[in-house]
Amino acid sequence: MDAFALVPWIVFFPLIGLVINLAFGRRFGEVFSATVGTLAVFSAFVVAVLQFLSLQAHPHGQIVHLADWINIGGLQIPWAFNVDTLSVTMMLVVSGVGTLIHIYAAGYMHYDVRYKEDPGSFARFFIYLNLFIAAMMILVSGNSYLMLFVGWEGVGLCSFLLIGFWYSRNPDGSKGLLNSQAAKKAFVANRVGDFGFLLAMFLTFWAFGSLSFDQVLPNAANVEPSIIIAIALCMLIGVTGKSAQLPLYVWLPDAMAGPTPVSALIHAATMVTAGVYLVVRSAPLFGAVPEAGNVVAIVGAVTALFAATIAVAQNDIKKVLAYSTISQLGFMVAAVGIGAYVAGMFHLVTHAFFKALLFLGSGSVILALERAHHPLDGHHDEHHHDDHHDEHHDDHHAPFDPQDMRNMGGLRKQIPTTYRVYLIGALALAGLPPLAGFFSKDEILTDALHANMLVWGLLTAAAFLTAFYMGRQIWLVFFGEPRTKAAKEAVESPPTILIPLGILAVLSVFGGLINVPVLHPFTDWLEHTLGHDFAHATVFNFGVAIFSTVLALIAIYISWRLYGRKPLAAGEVDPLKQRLGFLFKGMENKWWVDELYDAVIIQPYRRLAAFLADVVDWRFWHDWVHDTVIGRGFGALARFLAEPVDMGVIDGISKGLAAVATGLSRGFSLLQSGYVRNYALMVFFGVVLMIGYLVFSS
Amino acid sequence: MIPISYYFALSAILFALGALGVLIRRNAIIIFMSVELMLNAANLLFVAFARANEALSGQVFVFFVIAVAAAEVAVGLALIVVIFRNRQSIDIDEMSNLKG
Amino acid sequence: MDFFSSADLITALPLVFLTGWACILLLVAAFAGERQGLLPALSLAGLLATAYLLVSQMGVEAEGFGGMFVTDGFSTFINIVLVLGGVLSIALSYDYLKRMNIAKPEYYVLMLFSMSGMMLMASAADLIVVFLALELLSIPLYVLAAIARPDARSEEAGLKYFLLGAFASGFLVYGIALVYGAAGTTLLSGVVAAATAGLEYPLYMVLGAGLILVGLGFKVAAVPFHMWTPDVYDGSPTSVTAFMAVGAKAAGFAALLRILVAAFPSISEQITPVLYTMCVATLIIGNLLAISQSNVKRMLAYSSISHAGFILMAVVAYGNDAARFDVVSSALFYLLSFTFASFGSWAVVMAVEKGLGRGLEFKDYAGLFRRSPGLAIAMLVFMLSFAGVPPTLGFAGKFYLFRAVLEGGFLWLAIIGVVASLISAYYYLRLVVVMFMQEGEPEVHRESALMVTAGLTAVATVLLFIFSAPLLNWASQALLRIF
Amino acid sequence: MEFLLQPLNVLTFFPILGVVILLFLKEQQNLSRWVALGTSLVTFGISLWVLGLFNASNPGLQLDFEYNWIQAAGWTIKYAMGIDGLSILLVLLTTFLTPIAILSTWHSVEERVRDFMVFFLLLEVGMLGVFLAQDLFLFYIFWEFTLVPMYFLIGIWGGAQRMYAAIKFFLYTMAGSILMLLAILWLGINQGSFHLPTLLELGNIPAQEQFWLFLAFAAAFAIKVPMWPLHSWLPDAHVQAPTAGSVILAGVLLKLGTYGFLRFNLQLFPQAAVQLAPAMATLAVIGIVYGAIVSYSQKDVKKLVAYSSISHLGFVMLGLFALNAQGIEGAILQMVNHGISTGALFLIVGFIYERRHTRELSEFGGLWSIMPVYAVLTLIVSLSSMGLPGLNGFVGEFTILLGAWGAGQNGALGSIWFTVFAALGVILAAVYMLYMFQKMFLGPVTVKANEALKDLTWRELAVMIPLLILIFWIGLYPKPFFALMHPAVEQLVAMLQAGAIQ
Repeated sequence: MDAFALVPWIVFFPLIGLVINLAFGRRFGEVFSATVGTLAVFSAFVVAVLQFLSLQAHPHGQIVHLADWINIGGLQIPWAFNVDTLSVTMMLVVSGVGTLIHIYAAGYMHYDVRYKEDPGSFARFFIYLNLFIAAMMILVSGNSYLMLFVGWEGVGLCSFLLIGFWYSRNPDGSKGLLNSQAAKKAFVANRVGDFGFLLAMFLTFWAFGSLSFDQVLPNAANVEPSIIIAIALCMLIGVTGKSAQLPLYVWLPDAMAGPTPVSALIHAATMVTAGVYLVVRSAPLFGAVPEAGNVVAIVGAVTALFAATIAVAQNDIKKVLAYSTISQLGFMVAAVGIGAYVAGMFHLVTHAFFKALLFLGSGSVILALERAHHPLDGHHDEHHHDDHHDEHHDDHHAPFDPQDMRNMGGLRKQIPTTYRVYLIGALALAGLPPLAGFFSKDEILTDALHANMLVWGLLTAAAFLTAFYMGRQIWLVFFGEPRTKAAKEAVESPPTILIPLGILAVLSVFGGLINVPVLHPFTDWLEHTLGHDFAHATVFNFGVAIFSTVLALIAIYISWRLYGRKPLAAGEVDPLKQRLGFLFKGMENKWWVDELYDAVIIQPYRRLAAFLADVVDWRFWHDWVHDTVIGRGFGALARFLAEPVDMGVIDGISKGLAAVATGLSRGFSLLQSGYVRNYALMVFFGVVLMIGYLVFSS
Repeated sequence: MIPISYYFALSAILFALGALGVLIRRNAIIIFMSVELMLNAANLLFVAFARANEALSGQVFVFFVIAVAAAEVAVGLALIVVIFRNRQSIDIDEMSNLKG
Repeated sequence: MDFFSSADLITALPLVFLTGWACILLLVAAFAGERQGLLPALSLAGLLATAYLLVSQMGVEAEGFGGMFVTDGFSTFINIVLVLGGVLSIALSYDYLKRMNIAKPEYYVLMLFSMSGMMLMASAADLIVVFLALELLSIPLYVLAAIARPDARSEEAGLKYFLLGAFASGFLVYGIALVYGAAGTTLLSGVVAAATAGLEYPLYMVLGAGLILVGLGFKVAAVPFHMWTPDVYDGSPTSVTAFMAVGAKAAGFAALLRILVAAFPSISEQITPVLYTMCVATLIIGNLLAISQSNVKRMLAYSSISHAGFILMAVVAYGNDAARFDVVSSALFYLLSFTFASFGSWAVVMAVEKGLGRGLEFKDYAGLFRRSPGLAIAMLVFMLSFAGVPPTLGFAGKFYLFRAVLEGGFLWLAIIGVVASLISAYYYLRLVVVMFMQEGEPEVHRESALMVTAGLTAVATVLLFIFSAPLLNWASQALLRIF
Repeated sequence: MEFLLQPLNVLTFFPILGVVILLFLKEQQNLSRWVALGTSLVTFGISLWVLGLFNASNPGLQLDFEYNWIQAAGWTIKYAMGIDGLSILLVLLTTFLTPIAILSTWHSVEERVRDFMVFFLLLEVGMLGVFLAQDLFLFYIFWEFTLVPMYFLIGIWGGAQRMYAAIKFFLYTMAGSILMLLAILWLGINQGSFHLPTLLELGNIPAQEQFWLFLAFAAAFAIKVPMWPLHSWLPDAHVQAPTAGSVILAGVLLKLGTYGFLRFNLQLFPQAAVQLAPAMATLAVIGIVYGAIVSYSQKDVKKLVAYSSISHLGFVMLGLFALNAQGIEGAILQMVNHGISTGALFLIVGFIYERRHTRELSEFGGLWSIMPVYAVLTLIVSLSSMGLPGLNGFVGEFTILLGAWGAGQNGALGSIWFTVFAALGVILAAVYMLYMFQKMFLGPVTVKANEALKDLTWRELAVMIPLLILIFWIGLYPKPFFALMHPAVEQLVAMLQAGAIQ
């Protein structure tokens, strides 16, 4: 008896949670909302585990048909779930990490909603999170590209909602539009990617006659490679949007406007990896055309390095992590591009652990500072607190940015637990053995070395920078002396926050074991789905491992030289700035990509829209052509007709097609002068004309 | 015998004179007389054609036309008189209140 | 040789009866001037009797008076339309004249005489009879137009109509004389026979036909012979205008159709361009000028010019043998649809008119819907019918008309026609806008005859559209006798 | 009697009963509302009954009947009606939206309520007639007839520029339809019938004639749709019309145009349709992109929504002229979707307009915190309108684009670029919709007058909820909708393919 038939519940449970919270969340308070939300996800996790167990017995999984969806002639797309090792891996990651983050959020949002003066939003947050989990589950479990796309856009929507969660504020907490603009930016950038995905689906359908994985993927060999290349490249556009690769990555850093659990869940661990999942899922397509794979790999590798350079110079603790995420996603994309699907997935999983850990850790840090900066009432008396808080809010909140690392320093003493788990996450990200990141990253580098030296080079450089900026962050945040009062008084977070951190820390330490060299269980696991061609075990390469470890250590050493040996003092300029000069300026300003897009795309589009709407459509087409149609010509004709008879002036041709005809009409009216003799003259003219015609025509 | 076209030319001239009279004169009575001239031009034509076709009908028609003209005179003069009483003028150019 | 036989009289019985009745009423009017209600009642009775005679003549096809007079489906149709118009005119007149203080007994007698002329027009099969009929219908109209004397506008209207009418009939007579010269006869049957046999002076024939067109074009108010129309319509008492607008037009077109179809098919090549030039000019000028009117009466006057243009569209194709059937019947049908909407709209105008020449501006109609929804809705129906929007008789009329035009092969003319009807929709809608969408306090005279006329014609305009088959059938069977 | 008992006649003319009752009422406002609502609900019920009688597996006309109406002067004009897979959804849409629109007027129309309801019910008669008529003459009558009530709805109950808008609406639409009238006449004269099934049976209209006839019909329909560049009446009409008028205008009246293309242009002139498909698709795609760009720059919410209609209907047109099953079925579904989503958007605009008496985007901002329910509904509807998967708009757009792509690869369109540019419209839709949403609901509250706004009332929710249900239903399980139209569309596509071969 296997549990495959239960798979729709991974979507239904979060939806049920959503509905309950929608109906009762506000009424029954925070504990209720948080419990319902978390239980919903946890139930989904349980279902995912059941799937996992069932797969042990039937490793090839099953397609579970739920209902028909779109049926038009040859276009048959059902709501069907695909349970196989690949999708279950994603389910486990999403629901597992998701559950932890829900727990974390219960603690974190308790504070956040109060700092943002909107306690009623607590339930709303869990509604969104559950919606996200549902959409993400559809994404990973759907058996067709279209169903994947449903989830794909659904998570995009949730991302929009959650980035704009504090829609009336700026990222620094002040009132403003910036958060909502970041949300919009994310949605639109994703839509650009979706455009590519859509085209890919059209191509796929008309080439394969279906959009279901089980009908498309096995037939890749039967379709012309040029079409597959086109499909792959269009998909790549989608991937760059969702997984924040060049050139569409720009939304992800801004997405940090969302509450920190969101950054962890959506913008680090799960949603942004959807692009990687898509490529892995489409392995037979990408595998059939290595040219396309190369493009993917180069995009990934360049992104990895590019984002890493920016991460080096950021001062916002979450921005560093955001660029790091882009960079790590670059690793994964590069991996799947060169055909190292297992390595990519492996890194996806470990990254989910340690990056979630880092984000949540950063959230804990931020919260620690925030609570120190303007403490809520010690007894958690909400009402009392709110009054108190409101009064003093504006005057000492606005100028303080709890996310700026320059406001931190020396936190390891104030928040030791957070410090420890954060350090684990950082080292895992830096790729130091034997943490999870080491194994997965090493596998990618090893595969890259075999496949494409350029990719390997770029990734290695990126890995070097990764270790450097993580080192920099650790030194800046946790070492040295507190640079602000808030940092000095920082408060350790409550257990709801620390427990998930602890679990994630454990996973970040031991996560590497799932595909430990020699045994590589993960490779075998995925082989059931991907087949031997696309899931071959990578032989552990000591050379690569040692080289990258040494590089990471060197990078950490450099970071210590710069930031650790002589800690940054309050108000001091970043030491790297003097050394790198213009280069640093570029990194600090994100290479001016946002400005470039603004100048090249956004502003021109705005102007085009204004031009079309105002000038072309309204003033030209609506007013001029329609209301003045042939306009002046009509009027002129009227005047011409009027003048020989009467030199009178037509009272100005007023606006409007109507008025034009009126003008002409007035012209004729002047003929109607009231003089009998004029009328007779007209008759006479008519007669003369007619007789003239008749005589000459006869 | 005088060719028919001579009659036609004469009647056409008369007709044109009548028409021009209508166009040029301002006195209602003279205009009206000009109209009579036009009718008489037609009468001339009727008679001439009757003669040319050696049929009597054309000559009969003339009587019809004359009778109708007389009826018109009766009504027309009555109208003119009424208007003259009212305005002390029968200059038709003064009657241009209705226009547009 | 008898001048005429009793058979001739029977052929012309309705006409003879009506004329005789008019003569009797003239005497009654002379002696019973005090009793105002008497004459309209007697006139109505006479018209109803005429209507009865006409109905009993349906299906009869005969000629009399040596071929100068014809009774056929065509004439019967036109005559019934005319009598219908006469009945409506008298119904509209009674209260109106009293209200305007211009009730005069001779009014009704003149109307009946004019109607005799109109009916004669429809039956005339000889050019001289056409001339006589034209004068018979016109001369009473001249008087009617001026009947509100000493009102200056009415007098002016009468004199203008008279002078220009006389001027135009000068052309008509001259044209008849030319045709007579060419064909040696004025009988339509004789003209067509002569044309078939070959003419000595074909130019006379063509010129004559052209001049006849001028005379009739004047009556139906075709451009450029239309210029009297707005002034006369405007200056005359509205009840006269209503009578004139339908009666004179119907009679004029009756004669035009009969003469063209029966006598001049052979010169259609020369005449058709004249016709379509006139037609296009009429459509354009009528519609364009209607747009700029601020006076409803004048707007309706111009609109009636444009409708003359529409009917001319049908006439244009008269030379096409295949289409001739539809030419005649579609013109008749259009006339009928025009009759209903025209009388109805004049009834509304009269209900809103404050005094002679006052209360006719668009702004006087503001808020009519609020004040008197029935009248406003009736007016809406008429405007839609004029504009040719379903579900009104006007739409059926246009539909049939355009079909005749297309059958005749004049696609371009049909396109001009539809564009013209589009332009016309604009000014009709303007009135609707004023009535329904602007605020105002119009003065409404709810005289029962007006209300009933407006209501009945409105209902008829819609219902006769929905059940238009019998009407269409009738129109299509109203065959014109071809010699 | 037999005539009156025909289901389709009952359906079409039932609202007349309400009109008659209303005419006997005086100034009893509430009673007028209830009578109108009741009538429209019963009409909806009748349409469900018709749905029950409808056999979805039959591709042909059903419940059809014909009477000789005007058989005179060489005409045979039939009173013929029928329903098939192409029209049934639109009929249901009409009867569904009318009560909703009436309900939405409860407090927004306070003047001359009775007259408003009379015109509204008459409008419903006209719209149903258009969808059901199977004789060109009858069709034309209903077609023109719909103008009149709408003209009054705009002209009497509209905004400041209402008279201008009303006249423009009327004349613009009439301008197109008179050309169609000539084409109808041409068919009547040359084919000897106005009866659509008879005409279809006869077929054999020469290609050259088909071309011109197609254009003449297209003139009427393209204005109604409206296709770029004939859309200039739309912003005026929408902005000036009262809310319920806009709902019906966007929801149903614009569909008359697309339906006309489907029913007449594609069926009667298949060769011309194949020949002109790229041209029509070009206009459609320009409309998609143009409408989307122009929407983005609007300052008035209602105008923004109005322009978005141009974009959406561009999709419908593209789908129709893909001339394959996916495209056409998507287009039909998208007609319904647009009716629901845009109808809902206009309602939403109406709600805020009733409260604030302005529609300027700059007057809003941060409404989410003040009117959360309203905000959520708006969000859902906006997402549906921009085609978020799982909601109705996506199913339509996706199938249309998929069909158009197929037609581009090996079908009537001949180029995939149509689809590529049309798909760009999907991005742009997100841009203007989110722009609107952001301006209205996100950010801090900037205008004092907004702070006291009340969230939606129960009545307003009752108006929106049926629409929301459909938004989700069609998005998640459109199968029943496709099932209704599928056989008819298959038949049509087969006919078009035959036409293309000739």
